Amino acid sequence: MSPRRTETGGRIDRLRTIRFTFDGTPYTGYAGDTLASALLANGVTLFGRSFKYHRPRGVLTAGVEEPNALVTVLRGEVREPNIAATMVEIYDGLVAVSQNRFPSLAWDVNAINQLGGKILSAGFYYKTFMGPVIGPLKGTRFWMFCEHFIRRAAGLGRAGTAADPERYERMNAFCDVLVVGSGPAGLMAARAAADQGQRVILCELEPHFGGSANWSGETIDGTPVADWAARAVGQLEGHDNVRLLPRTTVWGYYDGNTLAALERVTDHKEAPAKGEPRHRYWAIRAKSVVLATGSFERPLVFPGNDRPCVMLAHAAERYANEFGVLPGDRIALFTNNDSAYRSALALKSAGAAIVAIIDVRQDLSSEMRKLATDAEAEILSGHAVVSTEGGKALSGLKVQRFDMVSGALTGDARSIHADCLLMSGGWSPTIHLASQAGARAEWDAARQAFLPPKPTQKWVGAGAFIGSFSTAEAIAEGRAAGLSAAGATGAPTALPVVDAAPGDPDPAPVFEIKAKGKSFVDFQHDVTAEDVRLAHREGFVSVEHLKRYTTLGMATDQGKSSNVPGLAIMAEALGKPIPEVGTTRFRPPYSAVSIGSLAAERFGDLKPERLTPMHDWHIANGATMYSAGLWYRPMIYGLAGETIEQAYVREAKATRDSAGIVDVSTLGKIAVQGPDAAELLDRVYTNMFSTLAVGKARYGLMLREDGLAFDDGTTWRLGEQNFLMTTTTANASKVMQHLEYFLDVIWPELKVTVTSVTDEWAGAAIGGPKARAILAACVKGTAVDNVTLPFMGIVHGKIADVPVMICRLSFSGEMAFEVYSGAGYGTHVWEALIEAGKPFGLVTYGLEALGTMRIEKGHVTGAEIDGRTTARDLHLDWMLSKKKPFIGSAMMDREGLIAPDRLQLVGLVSLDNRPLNGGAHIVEELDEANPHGSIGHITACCYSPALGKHIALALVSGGKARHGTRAFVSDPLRNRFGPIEIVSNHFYDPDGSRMHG
Amino acid sequence: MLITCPYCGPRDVIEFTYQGDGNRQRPQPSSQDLDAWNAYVYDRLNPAGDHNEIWQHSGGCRAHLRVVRNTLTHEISSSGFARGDHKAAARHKSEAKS
Amino acid sequence: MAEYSAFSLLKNAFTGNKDWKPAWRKPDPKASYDVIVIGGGGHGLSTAYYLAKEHGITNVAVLEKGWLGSGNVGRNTTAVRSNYLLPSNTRFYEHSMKMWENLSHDLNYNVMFSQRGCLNLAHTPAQFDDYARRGNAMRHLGVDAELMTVAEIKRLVPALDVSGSARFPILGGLMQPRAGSARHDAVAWGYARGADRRGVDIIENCEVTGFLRDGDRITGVSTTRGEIRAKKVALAVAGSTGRVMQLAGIDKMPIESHVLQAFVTESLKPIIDTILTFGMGHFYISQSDKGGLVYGGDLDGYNSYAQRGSLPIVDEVMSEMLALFPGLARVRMLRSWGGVCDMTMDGSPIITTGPLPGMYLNCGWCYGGFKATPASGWCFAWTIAKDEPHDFNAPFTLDRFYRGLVIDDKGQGATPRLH
Amino acid sequence: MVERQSPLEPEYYPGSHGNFEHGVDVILSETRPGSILQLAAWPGEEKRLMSAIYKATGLALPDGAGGGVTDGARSAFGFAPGKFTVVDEAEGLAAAFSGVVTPAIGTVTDLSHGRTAMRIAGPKAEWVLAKFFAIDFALPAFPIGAGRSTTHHDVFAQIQRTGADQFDIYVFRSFARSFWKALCHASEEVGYEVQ
Repeated sequence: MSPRRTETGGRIDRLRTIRFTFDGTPYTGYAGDTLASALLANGVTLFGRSFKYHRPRGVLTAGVEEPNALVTVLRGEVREPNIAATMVEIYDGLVAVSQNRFPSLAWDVNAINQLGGKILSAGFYYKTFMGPVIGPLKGTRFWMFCEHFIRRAAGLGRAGTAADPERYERMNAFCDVLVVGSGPAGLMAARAAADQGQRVILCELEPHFGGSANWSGETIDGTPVADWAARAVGQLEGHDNVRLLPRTTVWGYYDGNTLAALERVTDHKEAPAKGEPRHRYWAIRAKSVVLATGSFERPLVFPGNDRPCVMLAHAAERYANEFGVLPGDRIALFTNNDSAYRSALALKSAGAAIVAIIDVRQDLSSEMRKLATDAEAEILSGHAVVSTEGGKALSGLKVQRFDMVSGALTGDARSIHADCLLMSGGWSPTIHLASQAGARAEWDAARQAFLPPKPTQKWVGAGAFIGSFSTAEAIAEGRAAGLSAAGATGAPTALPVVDAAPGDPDPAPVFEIKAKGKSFVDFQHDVTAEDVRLAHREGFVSVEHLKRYTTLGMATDQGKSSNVPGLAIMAEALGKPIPEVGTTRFRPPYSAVSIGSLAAERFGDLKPERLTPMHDWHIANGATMYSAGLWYRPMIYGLAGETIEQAYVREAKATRDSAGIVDVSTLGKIAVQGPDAAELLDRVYTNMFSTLAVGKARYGLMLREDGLAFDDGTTWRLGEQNFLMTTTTANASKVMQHLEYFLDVIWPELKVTVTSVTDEWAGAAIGGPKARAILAACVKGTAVDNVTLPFMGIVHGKIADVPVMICRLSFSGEMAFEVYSGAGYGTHVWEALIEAGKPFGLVTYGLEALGTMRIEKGHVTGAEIDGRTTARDLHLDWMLSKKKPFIGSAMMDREGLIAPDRLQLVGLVSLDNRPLNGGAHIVEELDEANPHGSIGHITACCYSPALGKHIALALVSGGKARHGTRAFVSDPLRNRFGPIEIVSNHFYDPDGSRMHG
Repeated sequence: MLITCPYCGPRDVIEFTYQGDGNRQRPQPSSQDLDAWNAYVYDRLNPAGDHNEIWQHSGGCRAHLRVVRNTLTHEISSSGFARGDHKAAARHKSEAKS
Repeated sequence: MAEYSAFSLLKNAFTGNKDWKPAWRKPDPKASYDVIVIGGGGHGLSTAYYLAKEHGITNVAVLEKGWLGSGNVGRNTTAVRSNYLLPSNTRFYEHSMKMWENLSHDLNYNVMFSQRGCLNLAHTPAQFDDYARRGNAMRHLGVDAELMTVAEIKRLVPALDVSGSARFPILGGLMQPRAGSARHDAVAWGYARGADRRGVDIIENCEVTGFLRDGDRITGVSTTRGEIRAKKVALAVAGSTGRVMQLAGIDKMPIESHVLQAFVTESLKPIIDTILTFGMGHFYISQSDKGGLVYGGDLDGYNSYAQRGSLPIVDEVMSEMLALFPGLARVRMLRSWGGVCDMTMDGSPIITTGPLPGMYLNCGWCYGGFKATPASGWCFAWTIAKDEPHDFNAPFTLDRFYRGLVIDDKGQGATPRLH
Repeated sequence: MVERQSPLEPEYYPGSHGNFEHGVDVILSETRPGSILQLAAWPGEEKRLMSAIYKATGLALPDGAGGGVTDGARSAFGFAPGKFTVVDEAEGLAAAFSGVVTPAIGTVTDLSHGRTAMRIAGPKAEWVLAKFFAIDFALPAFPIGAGRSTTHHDVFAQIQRTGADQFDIYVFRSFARSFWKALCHASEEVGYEVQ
């Protein structure tokens, strides 16, 4: 049997043996064990190494605040580093390994850092590693050389790179009362609120509800408190209006009483069920909250307090009572308060020998003396521990007489033989969530602890959380808090009677024993009492400076047990009371949260895919897709063996020679309807729309309020009060919001509805010399000749029995038409057009060919309307109506927006017949070695099949005046330099004869 | 943070888009007072305390709300439809007709 | 005061570290100074340092309302880079970069500036062109920039998902090799120590409650530690600019105060050796020397002075993080915090004389102020000493918005939450 | 009559999926209504629009934000101030409103193709939907017939409760396949059947 397992006791299931490994060694434990309890039961004392000095460390706590016993849990290739062994429930096949050690936990070469202790004091990095001021190691070189080794030595566990195969999920929850913590206070609160008919959620971060009831050994109404708690949980389970969430850490208290919680759904299982998430992230909107989060026991600061087998007193009590594990055979306790006496008695009852209770207080109550006697422990009152002995386990300790007021140690040191030392430095209420909720904690001199502030959001506190450390108080306050959170005032009722060990909740104000040797305040980060005093000497005296200079409280445990001792030592150095040093404001998360859980359902699915109605057709017909925002659009329909350039050149050329068709369903489409629709359009577009005839379309330009170009597109007048606005794909939602803002906030008097109908319509643009003939071959119910369907005209008809709307407009510069049909008919119409086009050599084309043809035409897109250009810069000033004000009209003529040296749209022709690159710059004089003197840049480029040249659009300073001049493309990033000619952006068919027909 | 939409009820802030300072006054569309336009486009009240601001319930009913929210505590003391601001509506109306 | 060096560390180790002196004095305020700098953050402290060092103006007080460095200098994600698009920004930030490269020596304080590079990932051809434009713009101003291929990126950051099956596959990236990160607190402390050694009074827990005026002219400040007069009063209170300007009677500025959150994971063995940004969202990440992944994303998106973040941004940032690094799902976020940013209407800062006589204004750092710390202080000190801007900060005026001379690197217009 | 193409089709797998061995707790389906209309009233004209809806469909909308009603074949609910979604199994509902909703009352916008309707029904319907949307699906907060406008990141959704444990979800057609996949994925945990 395991060397430290008791014969009976605990809530482990001794009939179910669990097999696991730690650092490759197989062990067994029982169902219900944590990794820490199971390893302790197996006699393991060495759990980890500290961050800086790599000192050997055991397990300090039994819970979430554990700073020392951090492990990596492996599931195949998938690694989970930095998990407290106290929070890992063992399961068959669990593989855990220690971390931050080389080559092994027992023999760690970096333990040599301990020898440099005095040099590696707080802040030492800031004072050295700067290197020489001259020579090859000047600047940052020497530091970066040193840093390379520092980085490798630092760091705790190793993260994996294999993608986590498990899933994470979010759950949005709403409740009347959220109860955080399920100790006696939380259970009472949940029951009181549930009895009022409230929707209640009860969260408990441990696997079992009950909190201290699981291990305190007290009785309530004559039954063991653990049984009382189990019964209370059973009653709650019977309520429909109560949700019980075990293994659920409430880690964030956000605005509007929104709380974030992490439920560890399957970490304790060998494998999840089908579809079961590993972690569930609860976003809980609670009308009110009961905080019953308990408190943390604090360590005492004395030399050697970090040695393995030095543990918090209540942790040992938990291991004994909850897990049937004794952390030692010969146990000594060191305390400044009464709670350790109960722990002593519990350990005695569980079978350990209590060799001594060392209490810094000279005067002890008769109750405490009686408890010590019951535990058969020697009392050393007015004493303190001044050192500990041993290596990877404790072998003994030394004590001296101690004067609590002066801190003086006197008399000879006496050795005590013990294999476990328990310490209790008083208790700190777990006020993190209350602090996150927005207020500052208040110091209570009697409790020597920070108590929660007055609520700034809707919460009430109960039990140890508000400094009421007894179970009787917790029960009374819990019930009251539950009622108050429910907005009820319950009738007075008889509360359960608690039989508990006596004890004064107030500790002696002793935090540190000053003796020779390293006394640790922050165990994981190896911050010693001397480091705190060094920070004081160097002026880092405010609590935040203390934290930042020494790294106190910055480790994975976030200083849950070390913050108050650290502050106390600083306060003493300053000669000021603790609250004047300051109080740390806690921020989320309360304890570390898996990033997977926060990404939740978006892990592996960051953004939805937006698909056009013809998407599947494109895929089936060889399109290479291109991601455009959330949309997917065909880039090319490549033939076997074609390069991208060959494909788009072929597609563009075929379009200009015969006809091409492209999916334009992604264009933003907004229905603008109502009596004032035309008025609205006149105000938002720079040009006039009220004059547009029904059945006609017009190209429009919008500016932002600041006078810069915003978006462009055609708008179709389908009826007197009914317009269909199109926007660019990228700006569709921005334009929609823009219109809604003006209608709702600025011009509420306008009777206009705007509705996104992007998804209602499938759009196919068909262009080229044969386009009209193709339409004529398949459109029924309307003619498509020049009279019936002139440039910018709209007709309604049918294609393959489906109603369509056709507008004759052109982006490619060819005779072209946009054919719109209901999205559900999109593929049907598309296929009919393809079929009709077969005799005419119709090709499908993608964005690359579309881009090529628009460059040839000199049309602008988002690359030119980039938020920094004006209508004039883009030669669209002909669209700026002088007859009416419009959005941006008052601001567009400010000095900076009309300066002659602004970047203006031009065309470029490559003179060396080599391809140009997007993002290349333009210079007047070429200097390849030392590029300088940029006068602009290329926004879009292509090989133009129509011109037989490499061309580009560019924004060039004072560009219009440079037409016909030569310059150079300067692209040092891609080492592409060469001559170009600056020309008009209208390369192809500048008078538009092709599209006008 | 929860914002109470007068139509949809209290909703998570994730459903809303912030549109900033609700005190800004847009000049009359035909105004040539560049200072007034500059003030409207660029200058913002930025108080530490209660702030009158415009939010759009873009992930819900898409209405714009006028919300008074404390920038130190994020507490919201009032919210209502932005278009309920009838004075502003009347002013623009009269101009639209002139 | 003793020089910091390996030797002094060793010497002090032998005397039990008893002889270290405070890094800066804790003086009481004098009745008057030549210059008062309001704001004991990075920019205020560096301003004071360069006033003393470059201009010989040492009768200077830095007033800090809380503890030194309690603002954004200690709340940022420590990136230092000069990879801007527009020349006004690039020139200024490159000046800063050059100062960073020698800052530890200049201050005799190791600010741990490590030039591990900054890589902007591109996910679409259009974005790649944008980065090429930016990188070429930098190269034409003598700033380092390189395009990286996917294979090179994979070699640099093996943990990154570079597969074509990613929702937004990585097509390449723009790297500035000289960019890097530094130890943020050390920058504040190093400047404080340097300024203090040159005679500057650094006065903590001294909140400005009003301005002393002679007509329009600012002649000093009233504070929680009494009235203090000065010939010149300089504001370097980014994050609180709205509040302090209100004390001077100016309640409208082209600035909104927004919260930006930052996050750090538990300490890990080295896994990311550069600064990385995601192109299809708003996410950036690096790894500190201690091993924590330091990362952040977009603004919370509404006015706030609260230094507390909202949940949706937390979720968004983590989602984007895992889109790049699906292996980090089991790594845990340890800490989050918020800083209050002055968001201007074009995303660029303001360093200028005025707007009132006797006043000098340094603000509007959006969320890029940390990297500017040396150049901001250097330029502001110049502006204060000479009553005119240096060429580097001449474009960063207050009236540029009204004149149509915005410096809008993102092209978002007057929408501060989008910069 | 040409049949409309469903955007879900390549991802629509009738049958039981996920953890169904332990029971099927939700049923997912695409309802494919013939008509989906959006009706908007000018301020002050809401009542007249509601009676127009009654006249055209026989559906009597209750007062109040988000109020709605369904008779199985036809459904209507408010989703924004003065705005209503009206759905009919049959095509051509828009025609029924022409002349009924005059320009003096408001506007009618046909979204029959632009929105895709999915139904989730079963004892775990609330649980699955709560994975996506930050709204309270509990019956007292979200009564039968009522409608809600909400969003899951980029996917805007209108949701109507059409039964004690049944919800109809309307999303933009272009997002429908992505959302459907996510909905199926989220339903695996409870076991689901596609009908």
